[in-house]
Amino acid sequence: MTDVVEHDLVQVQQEDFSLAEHYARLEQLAGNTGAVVFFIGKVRAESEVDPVQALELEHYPAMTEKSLSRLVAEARERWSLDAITIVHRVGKLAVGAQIVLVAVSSRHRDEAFLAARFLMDNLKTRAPFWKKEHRASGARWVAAREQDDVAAAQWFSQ
Amino acid sequence: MTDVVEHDLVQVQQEDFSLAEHYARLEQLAGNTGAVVFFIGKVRAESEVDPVQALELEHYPAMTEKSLSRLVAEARERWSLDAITIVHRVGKLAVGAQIVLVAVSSRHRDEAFLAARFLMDNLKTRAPFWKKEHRASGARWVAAREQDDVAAAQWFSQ
Amino acid sequence: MITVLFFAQLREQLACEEATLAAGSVAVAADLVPALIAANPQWAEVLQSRPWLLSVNQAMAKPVTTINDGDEVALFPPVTGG
Amino acid sequence: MITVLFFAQLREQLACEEATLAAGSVAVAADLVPALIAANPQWAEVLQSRPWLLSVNQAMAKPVTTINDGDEVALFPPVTGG
Repeated sequence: MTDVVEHDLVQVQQEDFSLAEHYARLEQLAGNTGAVVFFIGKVRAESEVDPVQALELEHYPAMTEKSLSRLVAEARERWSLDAITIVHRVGKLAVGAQIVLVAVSSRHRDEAFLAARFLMDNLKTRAPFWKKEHRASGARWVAAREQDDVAAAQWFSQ
Repeated sequence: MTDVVEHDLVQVQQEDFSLAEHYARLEQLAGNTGAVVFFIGKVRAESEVDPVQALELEHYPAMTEKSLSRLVAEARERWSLDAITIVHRVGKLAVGAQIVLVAVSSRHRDEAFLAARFLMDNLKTRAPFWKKEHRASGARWVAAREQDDVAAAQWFSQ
Repeated sequence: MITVLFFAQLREQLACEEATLAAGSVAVAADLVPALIAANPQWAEVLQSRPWLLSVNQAMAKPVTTINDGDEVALFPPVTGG
Repeated sequence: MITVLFFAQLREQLACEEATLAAGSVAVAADLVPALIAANPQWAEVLQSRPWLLSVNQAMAKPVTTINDGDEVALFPPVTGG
């Protein structure tokens, strides 16, 4: 648990997280908040034939919170935001389980939507997490999606 | 309460709503959902001098759910989505109160982010709600923001 | 008969929630404000003070949208929900 | 001494989580893979099979990033979190 600035929270944990609890945290911090955007990423079965049974999430502990805190700082440089939350789980997760939560509150909706999208796009390409899928047919590491690189790069092309 | 398609929910109500309950509804419907985006709009005080004390939301009941259901149908034409929720409150709301919830679940994050943004941008310009601010100095109807028209128009300019 | 509803500041400024117009007094949406003013001259100033949005049977209308006997029409300022 | 960490499929393919290199055997990030292969020839095939990402002291590095004695370096495949 790292308090990036007073109103920000970055957490990497095995345990599940509660959307309601993280919303309550933002509510307490609300200054003149008019907009809150949440993103939740979940484990997909992917296919009916040989579905994913579990996802294993490895990370680089010494680097993970540093990377996420850097993303939070970059978002704060770009937009005027009230509070930011990033929670990312590691370890073995079942299909349907929550993986990641990103929450941003701000005065108007534009900032909250853009910052949440920025954080997710960059988390996917710059934070040291790796996914391994377990299926009946065996286990394999998930390949990085080229689309994710494109999505992240567009934030820096202007 | 209108079920737009089996997985969609459009509600206009005076009562408050629970983010956790609406998330639970989406969880039950999750097919191969990998991404959930929530937007919550709240009543802002706006300024420290003569702050907003309450917001009164008027609507055109016979038209409201029709308009929102049309937006849901348009979002479904544009993106492949798992489930959509729109809840909008009417009546007198205190500062800090929740006004609107939009939730979208989908396979990948791109669709969920875009659809949530589309629904909010168009709700702000095409659904028959009007806000009246109550302050110590008196009451006044909120003027439409030109930015909202621009945000909504960009969805139709391509 | 055509039912005309007013909302928000327009409702307050006219001090009226609902009015009616005789069938045939309007053919398309663009006829509505002139017909309302003809029937209620005291509304002229408010109705001409700015452009109002208009719906016919609970759908946003354009100036050329047809209005038929029995339709529900509404006039209101730009919306500000969300 | 420089600590080198491996993650994900690279960790599995090398069957190694952590290795060390003598101080002075690398000057910049681009030297790391050649130095690892020189010290562990059996790793050549895996280390050369594709480009790996590299961090120095827990920050993403470029080929020109300096590596000093005592640094913690890591090699890993493109990240796939979120």
